[in-house]
Amino acid sequence: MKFKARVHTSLKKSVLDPQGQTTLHALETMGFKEARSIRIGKYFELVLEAADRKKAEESLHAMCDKLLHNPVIEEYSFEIQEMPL
Amino acid sequence: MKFKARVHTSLKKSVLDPQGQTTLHALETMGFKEARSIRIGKYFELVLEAADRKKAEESLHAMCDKLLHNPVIEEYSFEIQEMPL
Amino acid sequence: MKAAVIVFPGSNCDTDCFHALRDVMKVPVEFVWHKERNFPKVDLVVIPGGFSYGDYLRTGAIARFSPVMDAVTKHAAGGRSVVGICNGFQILLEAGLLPGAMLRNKTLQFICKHTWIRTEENLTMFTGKMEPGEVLCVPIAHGEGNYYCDDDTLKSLHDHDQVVFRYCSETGEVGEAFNPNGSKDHIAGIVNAKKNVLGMMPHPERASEDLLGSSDGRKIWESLLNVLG
Amino acid sequence: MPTLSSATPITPELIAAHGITPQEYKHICEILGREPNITELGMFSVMWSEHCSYKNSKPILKLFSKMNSELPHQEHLLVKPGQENAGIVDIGDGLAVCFKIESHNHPSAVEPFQGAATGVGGILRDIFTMGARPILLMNSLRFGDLAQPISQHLFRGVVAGIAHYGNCMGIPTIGGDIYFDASYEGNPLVNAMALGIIKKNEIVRGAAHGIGNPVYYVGATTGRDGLGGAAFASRELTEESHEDRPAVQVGDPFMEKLLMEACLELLHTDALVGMQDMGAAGLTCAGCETASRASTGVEIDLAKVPLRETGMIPYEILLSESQERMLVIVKKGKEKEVERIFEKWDLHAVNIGEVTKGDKYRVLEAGKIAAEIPAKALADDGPIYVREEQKPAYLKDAQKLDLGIVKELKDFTAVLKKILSYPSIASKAWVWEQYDHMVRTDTVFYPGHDAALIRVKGTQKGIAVSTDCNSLYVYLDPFEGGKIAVAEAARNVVCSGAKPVGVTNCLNFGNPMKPEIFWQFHQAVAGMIESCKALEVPVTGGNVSFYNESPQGAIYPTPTIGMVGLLQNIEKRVPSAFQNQGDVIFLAGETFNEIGGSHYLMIEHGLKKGLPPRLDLKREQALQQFILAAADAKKLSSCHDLSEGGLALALAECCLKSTDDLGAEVGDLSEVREALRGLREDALYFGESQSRAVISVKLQYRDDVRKLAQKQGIALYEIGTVSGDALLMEDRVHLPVREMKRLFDTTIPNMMERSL
Ligand SMILES: Nc1ncnc2c1ncn2[C@@H]1O[C@H](COP(=O)(O)OP(=O)(O)O)[C@@H](O)[C@H]1O
Ligand SMILES: [Mg+2]
Repeated sequence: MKFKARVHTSLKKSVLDPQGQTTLHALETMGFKEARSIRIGKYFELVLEAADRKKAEESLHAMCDKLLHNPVIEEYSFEIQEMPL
Repeated sequence: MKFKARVHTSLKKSVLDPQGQTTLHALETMGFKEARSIRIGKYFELVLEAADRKKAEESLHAMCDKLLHNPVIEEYSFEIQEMPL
Repeated sequence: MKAAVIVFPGSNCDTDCFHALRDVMKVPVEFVWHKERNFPKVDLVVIPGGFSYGDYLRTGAIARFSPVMDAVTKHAAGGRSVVGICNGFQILLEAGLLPGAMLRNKTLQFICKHTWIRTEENLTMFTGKMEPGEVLCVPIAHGEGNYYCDDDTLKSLHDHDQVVFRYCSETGEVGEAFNPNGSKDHIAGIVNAKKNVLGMMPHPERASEDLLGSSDGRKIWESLLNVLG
Repeated sequence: MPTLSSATPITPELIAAHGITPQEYKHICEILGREPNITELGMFSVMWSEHCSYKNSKPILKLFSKMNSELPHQEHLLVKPGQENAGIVDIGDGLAVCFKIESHNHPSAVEPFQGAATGVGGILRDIFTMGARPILLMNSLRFGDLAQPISQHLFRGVVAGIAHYGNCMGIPTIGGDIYFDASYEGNPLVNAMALGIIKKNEIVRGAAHGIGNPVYYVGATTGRDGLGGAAFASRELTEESHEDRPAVQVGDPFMEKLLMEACLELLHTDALVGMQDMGAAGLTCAGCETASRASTGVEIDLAKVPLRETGMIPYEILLSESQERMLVIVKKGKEKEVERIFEKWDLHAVNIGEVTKGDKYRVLEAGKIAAEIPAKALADDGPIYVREEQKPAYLKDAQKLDLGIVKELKDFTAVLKKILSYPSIASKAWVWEQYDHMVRTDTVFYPGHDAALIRVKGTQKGIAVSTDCNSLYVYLDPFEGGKIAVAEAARNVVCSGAKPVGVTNCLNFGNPMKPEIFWQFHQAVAGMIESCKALEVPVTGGNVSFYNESPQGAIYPTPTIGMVGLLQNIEKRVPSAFQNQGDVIFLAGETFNEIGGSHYLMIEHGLKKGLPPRLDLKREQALQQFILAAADAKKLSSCHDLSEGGLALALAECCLKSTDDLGAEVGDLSEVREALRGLREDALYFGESQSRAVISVKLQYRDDVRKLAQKQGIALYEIGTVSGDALLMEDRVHLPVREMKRLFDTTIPNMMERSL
């Protein structure tokens, strides 16, 4: 079966996000006074093959732990969806 | 009212994603043969103030159009959620 | 010829461009801070390389909203010349003064080294001093110089002789092996349709003195001097 | 760390958890005349940590100052070690150079990218804090065996992190040194060096002079990053270190670029009194050091400090090691001028306090006193320990090398090929192509030369820099190894035609509480001093990094040297590689039967043993004098020193780094061979005898150069000519330059391609 996953990684709450800060400041300067905060992370769209949903999830956790996110400063989450054949 | 938005930007289908390709290749080398494709984009967690949901959405579209995404190569989408007081 | 070098927060080739113009080419030049809405009338505006706004979000994405960019746009609309180098090129793309966009280098790494570029079009004010097909040795230093545009845009660039520089071998051969960043059609520099705005990834200001290993970049300044006096 | 509040009572456990001994605690009580509160305890613990107080190294470091004071030309050393954030040396024409090297080993082990990036950020702040504009960066790196995935991961991350920070700042990273060795597994070394240029009369002090002058906080907001980082750097890496992870700091080079430009712009006002970066121990350190240097007091109010996180208590604010922050002391009445400059650069400058009468560092929290400590006591009166020393037992066996069992191999071409593709030797272009090494348009010699060379615009001068340390030598013989580290770094600089003017050093060692480690430390420093004295180069400053140990044991002792040289006329620079077909090749210096501690012995025979080569400082001095004289007379086409890999590798490098793939024909080494009876062939080709260089000269200068050598009493052997497109050495080595290049250039990229 094929699954489509959307993985998000973002900096842990306590970790400084210079990029987010600078972007927020830019939005403010451009007149978007309504923006209160921004944190910027990565977004992965993955397609993977797995026997079932559980296997797919296991596999994703492993990928995230080993490669897609940096556990020292980031956290991750994902949503998974079976793909129509 | 405060809203929390999750904005995703990703490269258009027609645009080659060197980072995604390299990541896929790395996953394969690491033994994750089940991964079929990866596209990498950005993920923004935004908090913004707006009179109502509609205003918040308008405001987000404007931010995305003007700054957060580059329409030449990227597309964007967002989900929005009212924040409890 | 009189020149201005725009300084954004995070620009870091501003003083290099200033030095190449003033001390090497003896061109009167001044810095213009990005918050200025106007600048004195000059013939050439240089948007230098660096990491404006830290390259955060996307290269050039935030700088293009600086107040000075309106004046740059007006300057360009008046037919006067603009050169965007590296981050300057990226800013011009984000501002829509040149077509296309930048992606990360195919190696995913920052690359700093000398490259060879071939003059594809010598009928511009930036390249008049070069022979057609002349090969120049000019360094690059960027993490996102992988130029992208869609196929229609590419065709139009070619149809209107807007592709000015392409990466090549020392002998002028163009091909994958000589393209450091994966740019579309090996593009290293383009001009706008009116041919008064040049964007290029290689740094001519780093190749303006023999002491630094190459002075091929001078040809761009000399071409401009030739036209603008 | 358990959750703390300002009311947490002080218990013996808490004191111990802060790394403070009962005796030290007693001393603290005496200083205060009472018991400290938790905030004060935290402040003492970071200021009295090894990292900030040098409590275990001070008695040894004093030897540098003593040596300095015995050198001629004292007047050139404008800022001495221990005085300020970085040392300063006069280079004439009203200019001076300000430079320093610092380690970020432990943070890089935990998070290589950010650890290395913030290391670069920190060393740059030390330079512009002095009012100098940074003009170059160098880095000295050590990793475990590069075949190990973990080493690749660290290597990749560290290099990318250095590139990220330096490139964004627009300061060229122009060189450094990298070795891979199993002793660094689990404990990589990341030493970053920066050099800035300054007008002699514009030096800024990190001192809070002038009672009533306001104290400004500028730059990034304060978060909980790096809490206890100074203490962190002062412990061994254990499995639990990974638990320290929330302490990781993220660097913001863009913020630092703004800070740097703003601070340097401040120099040109008359509003500036003093500046101090907030690095290790953050606001605690900056406050007490500025007060201590000026013999004043400083009072700040934490309520005014811009915070990034909510609920931070004084303890956390004072100990935070958030990056990209500065403390600026301003002339009273000039506040507007200062604020205007910071505003221009979109920086938030906050008046958080003032310089006060007396000698106290007083910290208020919304009007209430949160801490009050005599500034000098906190900054300078930390405990000092004279540690026990003992010659390590391993030396006896390690130094023993029976040359009889080292078989001489037949095929030297194969040996050379193996050496060329050994990661520590092979080209590091994979690294320095990721660094912007050209920005500022001053770089004249790119990485890959013996020393990197920068011109100084507006003058004829050039500044040459090299970092170096062969730690295997230091391991096998700390004294001789320390001597060689300095001499070799100086030789590198001299080969480019520049005269050494100052040394900075980063002393990376294991746990100083172990008498064997402390012995290594003392010996190495003593050796360094021998060389500095003989070569007449002052030590301008440096940094000590102890506790570089992993569960497998201590790293090789690594006293990294950052050598700075001055070239009065850049036109007299000498490149490392061959320049012209037909040039005569000379070997300068004597070759001995020295293969102990050599890379040849390690790579070919798998032995890390023996006594490293002996360094005769008289000979070294003479060689350096000779090279400088020949360079000054413009007689040299190229000059390259001999180090790892010996004569064969030096010649190979002269060929493969030449622009046109120049070869060399070295037909007859018998003159060298005959100079020492019983010289082994492998020692002749691959031995690492000191005080040698390969030079090439135009035919017409052959006799001039001979005369110059004679004058210095240097043995000079004509060994061949630059010719063809292969390296030929008698009938033993035959390698096309292209083939050498392939091996040299592809080793590291190939190894790194396999990982992400
Ligand atoms: N190995 C050394 N040799 C000479 N001076 C040293 C050495 N280590 C530290 N120092 C000097 O001690 C002083 C304090 O250094 P350090 O605490 O690293 O400064 P900072 O607080 O800026 O990090 C500096 O002047 C430094 O040059
Ligand atoms: Mg400091």
